Amino acid sequence: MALMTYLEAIRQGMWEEMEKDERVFLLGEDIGVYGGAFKVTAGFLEKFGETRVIDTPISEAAIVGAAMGAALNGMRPVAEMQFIDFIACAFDQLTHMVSSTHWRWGAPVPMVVRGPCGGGVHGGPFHSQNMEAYFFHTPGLKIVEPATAYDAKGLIKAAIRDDDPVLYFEHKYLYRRIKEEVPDHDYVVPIGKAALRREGTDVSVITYGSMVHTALESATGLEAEGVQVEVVDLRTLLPLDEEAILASAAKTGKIVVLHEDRRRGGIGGEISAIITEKAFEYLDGPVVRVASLDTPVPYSPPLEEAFMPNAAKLTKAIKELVNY
Amino acid sequence: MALMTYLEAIRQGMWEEMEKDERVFLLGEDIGVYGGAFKVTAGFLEKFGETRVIDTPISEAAIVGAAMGAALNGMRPVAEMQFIDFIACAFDQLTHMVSSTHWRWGAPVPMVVRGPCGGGVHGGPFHSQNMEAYFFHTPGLKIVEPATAYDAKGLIKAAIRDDDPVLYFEHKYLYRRIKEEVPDHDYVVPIGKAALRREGTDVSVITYGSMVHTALESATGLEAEGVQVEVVDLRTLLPLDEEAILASAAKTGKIVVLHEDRRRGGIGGEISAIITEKAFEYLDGPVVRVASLDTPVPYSPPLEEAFMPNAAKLTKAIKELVNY
Amino acid sequence: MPSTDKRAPAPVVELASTQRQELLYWLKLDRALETRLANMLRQGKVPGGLYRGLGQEAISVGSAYALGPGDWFAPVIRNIGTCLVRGIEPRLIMSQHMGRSLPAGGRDTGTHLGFLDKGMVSTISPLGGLVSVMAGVALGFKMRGERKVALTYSGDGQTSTGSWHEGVNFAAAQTLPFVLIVENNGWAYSTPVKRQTRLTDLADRARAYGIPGVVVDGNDVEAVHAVTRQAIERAREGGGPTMIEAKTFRRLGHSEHDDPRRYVPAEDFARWEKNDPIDRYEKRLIEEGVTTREGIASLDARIEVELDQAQAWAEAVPLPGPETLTRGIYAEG
Amino acid sequence: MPSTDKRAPAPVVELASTQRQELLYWLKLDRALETRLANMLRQGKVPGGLYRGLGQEAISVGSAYALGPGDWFAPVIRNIGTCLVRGIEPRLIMSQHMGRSLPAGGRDTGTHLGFLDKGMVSTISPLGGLVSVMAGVALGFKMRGERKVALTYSGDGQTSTGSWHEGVNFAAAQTLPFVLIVENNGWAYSTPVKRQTRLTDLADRARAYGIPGVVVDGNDVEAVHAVTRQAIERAREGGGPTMIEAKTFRRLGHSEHDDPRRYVPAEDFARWEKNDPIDRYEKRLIEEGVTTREGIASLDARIEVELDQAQAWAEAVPLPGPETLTRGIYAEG
Ligand SMILES: Cc1ncc(C[n+]2csc(CCOP(=O)(O)OP(=O)(O)O)c2C)c(N)n1
Ligand SMILES: Cc1ncc(C[n+]2csc(CCOP(=O)(O)OP(=O)(O)O)c2C)c(N)n1
Ligand SMILES: [Mg+2]
Ligand SMILES: [Mg+2]
Repeated sequence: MALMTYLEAIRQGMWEEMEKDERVFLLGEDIGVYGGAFKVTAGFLEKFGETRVIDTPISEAAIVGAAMGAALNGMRPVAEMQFIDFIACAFDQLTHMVSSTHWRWGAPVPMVVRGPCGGGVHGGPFHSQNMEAYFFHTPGLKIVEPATAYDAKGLIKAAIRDDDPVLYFEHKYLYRRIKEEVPDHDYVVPIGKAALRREGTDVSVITYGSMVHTALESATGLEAEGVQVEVVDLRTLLPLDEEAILASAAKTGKIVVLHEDRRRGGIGGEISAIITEKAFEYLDGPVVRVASLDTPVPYSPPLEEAFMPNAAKLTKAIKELVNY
Repeated sequence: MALMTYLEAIRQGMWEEMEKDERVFLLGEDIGVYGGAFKVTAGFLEKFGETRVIDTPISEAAIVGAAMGAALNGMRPVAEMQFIDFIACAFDQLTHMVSSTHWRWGAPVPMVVRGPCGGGVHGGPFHSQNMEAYFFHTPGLKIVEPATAYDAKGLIKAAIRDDDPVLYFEHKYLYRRIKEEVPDHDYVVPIGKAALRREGTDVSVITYGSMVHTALESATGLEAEGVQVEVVDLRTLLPLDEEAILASAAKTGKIVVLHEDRRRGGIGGEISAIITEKAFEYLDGPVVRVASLDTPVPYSPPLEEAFMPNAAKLTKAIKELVNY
Repeated sequence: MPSTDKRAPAPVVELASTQRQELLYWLKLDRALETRLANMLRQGKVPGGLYRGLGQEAISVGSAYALGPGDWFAPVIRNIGTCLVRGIEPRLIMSQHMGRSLPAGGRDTGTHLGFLDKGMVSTISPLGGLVSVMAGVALGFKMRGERKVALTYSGDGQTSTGSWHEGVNFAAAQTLPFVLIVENNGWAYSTPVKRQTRLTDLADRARAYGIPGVVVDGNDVEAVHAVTRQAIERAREGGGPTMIEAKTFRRLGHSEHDDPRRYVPAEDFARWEKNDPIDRYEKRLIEEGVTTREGIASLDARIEVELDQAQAWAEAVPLPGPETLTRGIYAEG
Repeated sequence: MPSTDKRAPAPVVELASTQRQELLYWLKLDRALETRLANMLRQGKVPGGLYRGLGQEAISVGSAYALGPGDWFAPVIRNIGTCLVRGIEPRLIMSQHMGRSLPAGGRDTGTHLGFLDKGMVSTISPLGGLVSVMAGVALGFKMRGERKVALTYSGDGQTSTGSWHEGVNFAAAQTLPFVLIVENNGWAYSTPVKRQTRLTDLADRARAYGIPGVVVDGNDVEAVHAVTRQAIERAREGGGPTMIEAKTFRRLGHSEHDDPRRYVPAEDFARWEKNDPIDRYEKRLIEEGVTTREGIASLDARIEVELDQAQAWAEAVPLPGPETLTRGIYAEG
C-alpha cells in the first residue's frame, strides 16, 4: 500500500503493465522527453525507451489509426490525447474504423485511448470538455472514467488487458487533488461494474468521475438533515452497469443522475430513459438530471462556476426530489 | 401546387433560394457536373454556374471549414456531404469551430450542411447511418430532418435563411418514395416547430424523418383495433420543440419515442428524460423507446430488417404500452 | 529527402516464366471474377453496390505479387486482384458481395473484408483512415524488429483527405516499413484529378513528407511489380516508406450503377482500352514465348471452371440469421 | 507548379522612414504587451494560460503590415503582433486574457479573439481547422470578384494535422486568394520539427499542393513583410495561394507555465537571443539613420504609458455576470 494521487495511480498502472507485457507501448504528443502535458508519463521514456514511448506528430487521427494497426498486429497500444477535447479530431477513426472492426470482420482491437477531461481549471472551451456522450452512441467502444486513485490504477490495467478498444477518461481536476492508499500489487477493477460509494435509502445519485466527490459531499451534508443519499459511481460508462443502476433505483425510488458534462444529449438522458423504461413501477418521482449548462465550457471563473454542477446545486435538486 | 417527390422538394427549395439570393451557393463532392450522388443538385451547375456550384476535393473538414469562412464573409453556403456518414470527418470542425463561433465572439455562421442519411437500402455500415445523436449534444448547432416533401422544401429554405449553422438530414429512403402536392410559392417551415401528424388519445409516438411514415402506418393499423395513436413529427431535432412533446405527453400519458437511429445514446434518451423530468405526473406508463439495435448498420438484407424499427415492431411496443 | 527521381526507370526484376504465367493468371482471374460479380449484380444476387477495377488489374496484381510471406496489406475498393494474389478465394469474395453468412456474417459490403491470418486488413468507406492503420501495422513490425512490410492503396481522390496526410506523415516521421500505392485513375467518382489538386503527378505529394515518390505505368504489371519490390526492399532494410503513383484509368463508372460517359471524355475510353494491361501482357508473353494463344485459351477456360465452382459454393452459403446480428460487438465481455 | 525558388531573395520593397518606424513600434508594442501579460499572469490576474511569441514578433508584425484594407486575417496563439497591427487595442487583449466581460464576455481564453468588423477570425485550440475557414473567407472574396486576400498562420507542428492538409489543398485546388505563413519556431510544445516530419524546410510541404513555397528569415521584419507582400499581390492578381515558411525560434516555453530548458538545447537559446528581431531592427534603423538611441528610448517610454493606460482600463472592466452565460448560443431564435 502506498498513499498516492489519482495521477500517480494511472502512472503506476501503466508502468506495471509495461513491465509485465512487452506488447504494451505508449504513443502521443509530448509524452516522451516531456512526460506529457500533465506529466502522467514522466519517466517512462527513460525506463522503457524510445521504441515503447513514442512522441508523435500532432495527428490525432493517425495516433488512433496507428494504435489500431499496431493492435491488430499483436501490440497493446495506449494512446494519449493531450487534452481529451482533441479526440474530436479522431472521431471518424474511432466511431467508424476502430469500433466496427471486431463486429465487421472478427479482429480484436486491444487498444486504449486516454486523456485528461473535465473542467474547473479555467481551461476554456477546448481544454475542459467531457467527451463521453460523443462516443457512447457507438457500438464496439468501451468507456471508463475513474473517480478514485484505486480505480484509476485498476481501470487502466483492465483497459490495457481488455481485448476491445477502451476510452479511458481521466479527470484533470482530480489528478493531484485526491490521494488514497493504493495497493502495490497487481489488481484490476473490472470493466462494466459500478461501485456503490455510499448506501442510502431516500434518494440515489448515479454519477461518475469527479462528480462522485461532489455527490459524496452533498450526501454528507444532507445526512445532517436526515436525508439518506445513496451514491452509485458508474466507473464504466460503456457498457453501462444497468443492474447496479436499476437496483439502486428500485431501492430508493428517487433518482438524480449527475454528470459534469452538458445536460442535453449527455449520457444522463440515456440513464434516465433506461430507468424509466425498466424501473418505472419503482419510481416515486421524476428522474432528475443535474449537469452542466448547454453552452461551451466558459473560460472566465464566474461563468465556469455557474456552468458546472457543484454540491450546492446538487443538494438543492436532491431536496426538491425528496420533497416531491 | 405541383406533385413532387421529397428529393424534388429539396431541389426546388435550394433552387428558389439561389435564384432569390446570390449569396447562396453550393459546395461538395460531385455536386456539379454529376449533380450529386443522388442527383439532388442535378441541373444546378448549368443554371448557376461553376462559381456557385463548387465541386470540391474529398475533404469534408475543409468543405465545412470553407463553408464557415464564406459564411463569415457574407455568403450563405450549402455544403453537401455525399453520404451523411462522412460528416464524421468534419466532426471537429462542426462541434468545435462552427458551433462555438457565435457564442464565443458574436459572429453569425449562416451555413447549411446537408446530406442523405438513413438505412433500408442495403448500403452497409457506412452509407446508412443516422448521425443526429452525435451533433445533438453540441450547443450552437441546429438540426432538422424533414419527413414530407412539403417540409423538405420549407425546411431547406428556412435553414438557408437561418443565421445559424443548420444540419439538414434528408432520408435517402424517402427521396423518391414519397410524393405530395407542394406549393410553388415561397414558404418556409419554421425551425424549432414540431407538427402533429395525427391526433390520438391513447398513446403518443414522438418521431421524425422516415419513421413518421412508420408511425402513421402503425397508427392506421391500430385504429382498427380501437387504439387512438397520436403522432408527433419533430421536424427540428435541435432545438427540440419541448412544448409540443410535453403537450402530447400530458394528453395521452403514454409515450413511445421512435427513431431509426440506434437506441443507446440516440436522441430518444434525451426526449424520454425530458418527458420524465417535466411531465412525470402525467405518465401512465414508462416512456418506451423503439429504435434500431445497438450495432453498426448491417449490409445483408435479413440483418438490416432485424436491425431497423418497422411498423410491426412499433405496433407491438404500442400495444404493450397501452396494456401497461 | 532521398534523391529518388520520380520517373527513374523501374529496376529490372528477373521473373521466371512460371512467375509471369502466374501474373497473367491473377490478372485474368481478377477480371473474370469482377465480370462475374457484375453479372451477379444484374441478376439481383448482390444486394449492394459493386466497384470494379477494369483496366487497373495490373496495379493490384503487380504490387501484391511483390509482397513476401508475413507482410500485411490492405486493399481498397478496386483491389480485388490484391486479395486474390494473397490467397483470398474468389468464392469468399462472391459470398461477401452477396451478403451471405460466410466469410464474415453478411455484416459489411463486398470489398470490406479482412483476414487476420492472412495479414489482410479491411478497408471501410470513409476514405483516408486506412493509411494510418497500416502505418500502425508497420509500427508493430518495426517495434518487434521483424523485417516485414505493410502495404496499402489509395485512389487519387483519397489523397485529399486529412487522414491520408496524417497517416503518410506519421509513417514518414517514424521511418516505418510502409508502402503506399496511389492509384491515379484520373477520377474520383465524377471529379477529375485537376479539381482534386493542382498537381500533375500525385507522386509529388511525397515531397511533403521527405519520402521517395515514384511514378509507374500502372498498366504494366511487371513495372508495377518491380517498383513495388524496390519499395518493399527499401522498407525492409529500414529505409522507410515509399509512395508509388501508378498511372491508370478508370474504364467503368465509379460503381456499377454509374454511367461515366456522362462526364468522362469519350476519347479517353478509346485510348485506354487500347492500353489494356491484360492485352498488353498477353501480347508480351506470347512474343517472348512464355505462353501461346492456346495456352491463354485454356487458362481462360480453367478460370471459368474455377469461378463456376466458386459461384456454386457462394450461392449455397445461407444468408445470416437475424439472431447473429448482435454478436461480436465486443471481442470480450 | 509555379517555378518559384523557395530561397529566392525576398523582393525589395521600398519602405518610407515613417513606415519603418511604425514597424519598430509594433514590434516593441507586441513584446511589451506580452511581457506585461506575463507579469499579470504572475500576479494572478490571468486565470488561464499565456502563450508568448518572444523572438517571433517580426513574423506577426511584418506579415500583418503587408495586408491591405479589407483583407481578412486569422492569428494563431503567437500572433498578438498581428492583432495590434490590424487595430486590435492592447486593452482588449488584456481584458480578454483576464476573463473580463469585454470584449467578448469572458467566454474564451486570451488569444481566441475575433472581430468581424476588422476581418479578424478567431482561432480555437484544436489545430488545423482554421486553414480551411480562411480558405472559405478567400472563397467569398473570389466569388464576389473582390481583390482581397485572406491570410493566416500555422506553427510547424500544426502542419501535421489532417485539417491543415485539407485546407491548404482546398485553397490550392480552388486557386483562392490565400496566404499561409508557417511559423517554424523549431518546436511544437516539446516536439522538435524532426519528430514532426522528415522535412528540413516546411516550405516543401507546398510542393504537395502545386503552390509556391517560400522560405524567409522570420527574424527579419522587412524580409517577412516583403515576401508576404509578394504573396498577397500574387493572390490579389488571381495567382492563388502561397505558403511562406518563416524560420524562427521559440525562445520561451510552450506556455508561460512550461520550462523549455528541460528539452531545448541550451546553445539554441543563446544563438537565437543574439538573433533577436527587435535588436536587429533597432540596430539597422539606427545605422540607416531612421532612428536614434534616444528615439528608441522615448518610443519605449511612450509604449509603457500606453500599456499603463490599457491595463488600468482592462482591470476596471467587470467580470461577466453568470446570467450572461447562456446568451448568444444562436444568432437567431
Ligand atoms: C471521407 C469520404 N468522403 C467521401 C466518400 C465517398 N466516396 C467514395 S469513393 C469516392 C471517390 C474515390 O476516388 P479515388 O480515391 O480516386 O478512388 P477510385 O474510386 O478512383 O478508385 C468518394 C468521393 C468516402 N468514401 N469517404
Ligand atoms: C488537434 C490538436 N492537438 C493537440 C493540441 C495541443 N497543442 C496546442 S499547441 C501545440 C503545439 C503547436 O505547435 P506549433 O504548431 O509548432 O505552434 P507553436 O506552439 O510552436 O507556435 C499542441 C500540441 C491542439 N491544440 N490541437
Ligand atoms: Mg480515382
Ligand atoms: Mg512551433
